[in-house]
Amino acid sequence: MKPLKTLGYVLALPVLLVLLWWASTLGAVNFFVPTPATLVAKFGEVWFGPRFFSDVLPSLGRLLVGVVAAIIIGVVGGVLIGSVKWLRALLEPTLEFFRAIPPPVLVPVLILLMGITDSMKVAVIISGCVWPVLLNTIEGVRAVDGVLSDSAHTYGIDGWARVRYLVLPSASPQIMAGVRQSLSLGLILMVISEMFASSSGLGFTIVQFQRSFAIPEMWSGIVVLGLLGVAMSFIFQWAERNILRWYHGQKEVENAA
Amino acid sequence: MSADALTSGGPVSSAGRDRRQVRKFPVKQVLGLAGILGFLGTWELIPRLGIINERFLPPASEVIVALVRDFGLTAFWIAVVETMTAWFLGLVIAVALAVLLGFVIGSSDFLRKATNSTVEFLRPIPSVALIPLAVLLFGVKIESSLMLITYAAFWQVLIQVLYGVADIDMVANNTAKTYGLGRMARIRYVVFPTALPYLMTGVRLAATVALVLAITAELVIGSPGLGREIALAQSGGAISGMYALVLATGLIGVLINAVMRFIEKKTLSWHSSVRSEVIV
Amino acid sequence: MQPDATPSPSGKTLPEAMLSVRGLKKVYQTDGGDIEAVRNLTFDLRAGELACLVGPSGSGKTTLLKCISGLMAPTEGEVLLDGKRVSGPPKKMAVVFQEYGRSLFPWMRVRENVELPLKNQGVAKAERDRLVDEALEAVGLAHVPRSYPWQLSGGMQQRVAIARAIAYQPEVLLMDEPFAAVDAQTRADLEDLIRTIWKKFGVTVLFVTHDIDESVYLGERVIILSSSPTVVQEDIVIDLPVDRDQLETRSLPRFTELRHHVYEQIQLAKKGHRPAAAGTVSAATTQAAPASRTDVA
Amino acid sequence: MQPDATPSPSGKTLPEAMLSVRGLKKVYQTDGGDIEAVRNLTFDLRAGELACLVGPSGSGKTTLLKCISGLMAPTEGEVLLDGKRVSGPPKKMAVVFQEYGRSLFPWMRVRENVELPLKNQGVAKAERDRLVDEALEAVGLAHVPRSYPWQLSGGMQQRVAIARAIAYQPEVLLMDEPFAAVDAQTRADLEDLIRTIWKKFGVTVLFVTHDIDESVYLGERVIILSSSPTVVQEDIVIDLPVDRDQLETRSLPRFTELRHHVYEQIQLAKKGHRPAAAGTVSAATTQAAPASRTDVA
Amino acid sequence: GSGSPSSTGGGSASAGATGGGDLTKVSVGVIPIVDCAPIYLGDKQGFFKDEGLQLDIQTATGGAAIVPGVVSGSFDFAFSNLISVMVAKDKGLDLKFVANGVSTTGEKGNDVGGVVVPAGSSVQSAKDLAGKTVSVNNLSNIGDTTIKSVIEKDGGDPGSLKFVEVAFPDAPAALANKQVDAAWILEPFLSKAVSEGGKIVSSNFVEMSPELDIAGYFTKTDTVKGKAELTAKFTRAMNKSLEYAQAHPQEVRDIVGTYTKIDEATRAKMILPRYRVEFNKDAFKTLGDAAAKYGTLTKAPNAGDLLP
Ligand SMILES: Nc1ncnc2c1ncn2[C@@H]1O[C@H](COP(=O)(O)OP(=O)(O)OP(=O)(O)O)[C@@H](O)[C@H]1O
Ligand SMILES: Nc1ncnc2c1ncn2[C@@H]1O[C@H](COP(=O)(O)OP(=O)(O)OP(=O)(O)O)[C@@H](O)[C@H]1O
Ligand SMILES: [Mg+2]
Ligand SMILES: [Mg+2]
Repeated sequence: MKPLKTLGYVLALPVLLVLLWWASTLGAVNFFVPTPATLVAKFGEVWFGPRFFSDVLPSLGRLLVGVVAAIIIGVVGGVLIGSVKWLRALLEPTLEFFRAIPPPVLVPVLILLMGITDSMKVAVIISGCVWPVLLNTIEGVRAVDGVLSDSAHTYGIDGWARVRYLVLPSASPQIMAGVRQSLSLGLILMVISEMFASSSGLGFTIVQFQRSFAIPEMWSGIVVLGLLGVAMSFIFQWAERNILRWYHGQKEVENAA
Repeated sequence: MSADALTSGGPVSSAGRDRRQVRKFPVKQVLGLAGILGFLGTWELIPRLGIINERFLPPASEVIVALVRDFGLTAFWIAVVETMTAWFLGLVIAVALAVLLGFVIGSSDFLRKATNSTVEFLRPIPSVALIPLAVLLFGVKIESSLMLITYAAFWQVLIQVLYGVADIDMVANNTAKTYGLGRMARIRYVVFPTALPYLMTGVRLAATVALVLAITAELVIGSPGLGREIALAQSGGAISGMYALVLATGLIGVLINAVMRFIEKKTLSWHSSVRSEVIV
Repeated sequence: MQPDATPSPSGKTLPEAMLSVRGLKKVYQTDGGDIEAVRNLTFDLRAGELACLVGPSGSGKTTLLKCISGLMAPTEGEVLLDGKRVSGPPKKMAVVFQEYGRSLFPWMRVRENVELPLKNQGVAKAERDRLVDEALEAVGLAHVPRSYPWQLSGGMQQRVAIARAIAYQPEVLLMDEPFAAVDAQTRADLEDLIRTIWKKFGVTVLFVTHDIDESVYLGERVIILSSSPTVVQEDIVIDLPVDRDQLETRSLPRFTELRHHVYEQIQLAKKGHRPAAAGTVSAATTQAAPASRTDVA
Repeated sequence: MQPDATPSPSGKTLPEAMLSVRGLKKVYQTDGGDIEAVRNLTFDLRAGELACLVGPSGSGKTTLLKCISGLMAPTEGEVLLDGKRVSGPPKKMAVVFQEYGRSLFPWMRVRENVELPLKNQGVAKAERDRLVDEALEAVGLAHVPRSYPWQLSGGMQQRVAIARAIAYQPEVLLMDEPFAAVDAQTRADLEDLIRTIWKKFGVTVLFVTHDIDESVYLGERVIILSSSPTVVQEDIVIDLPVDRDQLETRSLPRFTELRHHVYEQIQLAKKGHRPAAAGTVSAATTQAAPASRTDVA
Repeated sequence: GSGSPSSTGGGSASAGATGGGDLTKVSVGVIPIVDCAPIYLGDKQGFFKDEGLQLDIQTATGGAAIVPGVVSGSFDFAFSNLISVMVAKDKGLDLKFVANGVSTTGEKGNDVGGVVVPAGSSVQSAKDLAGKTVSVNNLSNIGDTTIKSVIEKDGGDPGSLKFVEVAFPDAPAALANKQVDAAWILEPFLSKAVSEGGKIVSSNFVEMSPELDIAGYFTKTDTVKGKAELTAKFTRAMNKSLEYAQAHPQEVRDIVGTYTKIDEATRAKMILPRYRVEFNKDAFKTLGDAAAKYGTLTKAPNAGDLLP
């Protein structure tokens, strides 16, 4: 009963939307908007083949490295910047500066610094998805409850122990919100990183389809991105449930009404 | 903030007995400036020391000169206005939509579960992939940029709002319930203030994403604005000019953040994150 | 006794019963197993009655209050308010929560916190101002209307929560250890305040306290809960004069007697003694068991 | 009196003063203007002394405790601990906060909450386990080590906070209304527990309470604060026998006398009366003004 | 920066016309590069006004927006390289050229595009590129198609080449930093790369065919049929512009300064392409066949369908 219900929640709206799409493409044919049937046909044709190993997997590898690195950098940096006021004052404008630079403009500079390599692409991914984690961590760290913080202080819980036992757990709901943002941003940046100075990869393939007007193929690539997004987010939500058990437990019990 | 807060983040040092001094001496701004100067200095050194050839990455000083020259041109300001218009409209639409949907979805367990998979599916779709669709629908006009900006910024805010709504304190909410506050009243008086810090972070994220997207859309599609100027400078080989525009973009980002911080300080003075900065 | 209410304690479900708790049971489900907070509670409160609820820490008083105020669904049994089954927060009921610190909205100033429920009800501005001013005056906080809750001391926060409940002019008032954080003198003043309001408006009050003297001084009736799993241990009528005075009433021999009796019962409860009838009371249809209702005189 | 301490109250800064508060002043800056929470506090606590602090709600007791524990810098004056000026939370000091609900880590179970400070200090596992078990046992919570704080009742949460402080084996123990949310019986047990620990380990205890009986029963000394802006209103030595008993001690005539005296002083404080010396005491150098220290006998 | 081109184009105003109501408005999507100089010149000279057209020149920065812009009708006509249009047609979009745009100079070593290697490279001619990494601006487009076919002609193995995408402005840096072995670069970056020590090993357009047309103006076949008169007017004015541009190179260099940010010195030095009216059908076929051969197209295009 329970898994069935979950499945219902997961599938109901998408099925509804696909039906809607199907109905709206019944009459007119638009070159840029394929019908569901074409899309499904292309999907199998394009992605279940050697392309999976030559393009999809390497991209996923870079994505994973990039996202994990971004999360680590974001959390470590966020804890530092969030707890040390002068550091925050020192760095905030500079960080905001970098945040506002569009990745397509950043890519040439990164190529200059790192060459046309995988690490350049990973750097592009990091450069984009570090921000939600960083900002959320900073905010989460700043918002640690005063009484709790005082308690920790009086018991001599300082330095690393303070981070480990107080700051990180208390900021974790916010950090998780940031991580969730990063995951999808990571996918987007993976595509962007492959738009320049590239010759293979999932993102490259999608862009290439787009440029060569292989529109159904392009959309099938976008569907791949979407499905990856869903998969990543489900894994993430599962992990979050475990990491934030206390938090959800607290909310849930109080919600029991 | 206070002078001794600079040497340690400890609680005592943040007690601010020299508050009056702080007023006179804007430590925070000076530090921020120092950070920016440090960055510019590093940038200056990289080509000067030959780590990267000056031809490809001009030193900061040269770029700043080019930027100052840009400041004298009306064309530059027109481009800035075009970009900022797209940015502002896109952001406002995205935030309005996201807040509305966020509160509706967030306050119903059913909707939250039912929309989860779809939201997760749509979020990672890169705006750039939607360019053909945007141009098809709107041509090379501001509307195309708007669609891309709105699409990208919308998710940032939506997710934050969803998390914020979920963070509501049940004792507070129960109190409101027992005093007969209905659903709407609770959203207004309890849910909204609780979600506000999350929302502000979301808006801050989205504001920059919107800026990035505004520039990118202009860059890739070629609709008028700073992004197109960057593309022009790039394809014309005007490297200093291009970096000057990038610098301008970054400065706009800093400016936007300053404004957002100001708004945040006004609206969130009660929140412990802001509280701990102000009172002490 | 309250002039307009019959003083006679009665075992029957009285027609004028304002609040009926019948066969209430609440089990919390946690990942560490189920916790039975309340086993079986049955009692009635007449309209305009002032009852105090005492019981050991963790005996389920807060749980009971949450069920009565419709914030939590009971596992078994039911709560009737004015004859209607409670399924959500009822109108004209005010609750003062034990966690006063979290029940005030940190984003609103003291005055706004007190004013909000009235504003939400659509009370006119002038009337609202009067009520808020009066309430703040009554709890001794007229001087800080523009402070935020977190700028107040613990006791002051608690008094804001009380002021909010008073200004709301409820028909039923539930209070969960509302005076825990205020000093002795203020506490005495607030006790008298509650009795004044009760007499003036005929509010039905259920008042949780740990202070035995307070329960006897304040209540017309004291309901004692057993330790967990919880049943009603005793239900005592306090036959002190209606007009009470901090010095005089407290020095009455009858006061000392009642006080002693409650104290003994609580000690029994702590030791795990349960009333004879507790096991036999069955949910919903049974009335407040006479066996658990004693006049100590 | 404690056997190893001279009972004579003295106006001089004693060499054995464990805790000295001198000319303490604290002003909160808010956007609505400055709030002077504490005007001028000066008093000493000898090592191993057990003092109770009473005062009207909002008189700055919590503020004082925060200054003593180094969590907040005073606006003027200073706090000396063992002769050294306090500038951050000192070692071997434990504080039980008034807001018990917010002082426990919600992401840790009860046991982990109590264990954390010990673990952080590097106490060995076996020793840690023993201390934690003992502390939980002492506050009557041995049965819920695996619950999360938010699964407990208010009184239970407060007892977890107390257990944490006890297990930590501090040299100085500051407690801010630690028994506010527990029932009368538990309260009595905990009072005795504090006295036992105090006698056994010679801990210096500063205990904030609103309960006048409690302050007299518990303390060797009661410090009464005036209402805001705050100075020391009175400093009373409690000359009851060291071995106290809930029933016996409380029925001593001397107990009633002291109780009455404290009550009167608090009422004076509430009415705004301030001690004659208060205005003349100047910061830092001045010793506890003899005028504000009275033997009531 | 030297200023942004106004999106309505400065031309019609400077031609002295008041932009009266009887002019038909046509919007043309172009890329702000040297290749598009003729349309700006023609606009300035009033060739379009003479035909009763009021030009609305809209710049798009790359191919991404051009074809969708034409399909959606936001552009009546647009500028694109031949391969992009061939590919679109191949995928089922019904497009057709209405005017030529730009052609190779036909002079080896002195063309608008070429493959450059850094000084001291072992690569001497096209065939040596086999097995090397070469940068092009876009994969599966005119650059890699012509290079592959030139290598094959020269006796090398086109399959062994590795192409990466690097935008023209970034290509000299990639080359200098040894991130690629060779770079395919267009003007004005080509002259710059050469002046900085790069060596042209192949003028791929010329070597493919000295008569190769590179890009042109196109529209939907629907437009050609349904608005035959408008199309004819545009073609006439465009052809006039091409001829004018070919005849007045200095004016080309000057006008480029109004809509790009190429500085004056570079403009004075850069090599200009050839602007001519007629498409060369043979060269078109060569290009189309090559594109089909290397998999960019599914089948060789039919010149008759695509060319005017
Ligand atoms: N959310 C929860 N999850 C699990 N158990 C809970 C929860 N809330 C309360 N309990 C348990 O239910 C029992 C009764 O709790 P309740 O808060 O009602 O007690 P109480 O009588 O109000 O105590 P106190 O006087 O200390 O406030 C306790 O044993 C407590 O551990
Ligand atoms: N963060 C703050 N900002 C501004 N004013 C504050 C702040 N904290 C406390 N105050 C003010 O300082 C005064 C003393 O507060 P404090 O909490 O020390 O009182 P208290 O003696 O502990 O009272 P209670 O017994 O009610 O807990 C109060 O008037 C209060 O409003
Ligand atoms: Mg409770
Ligand atoms: Mg306090």
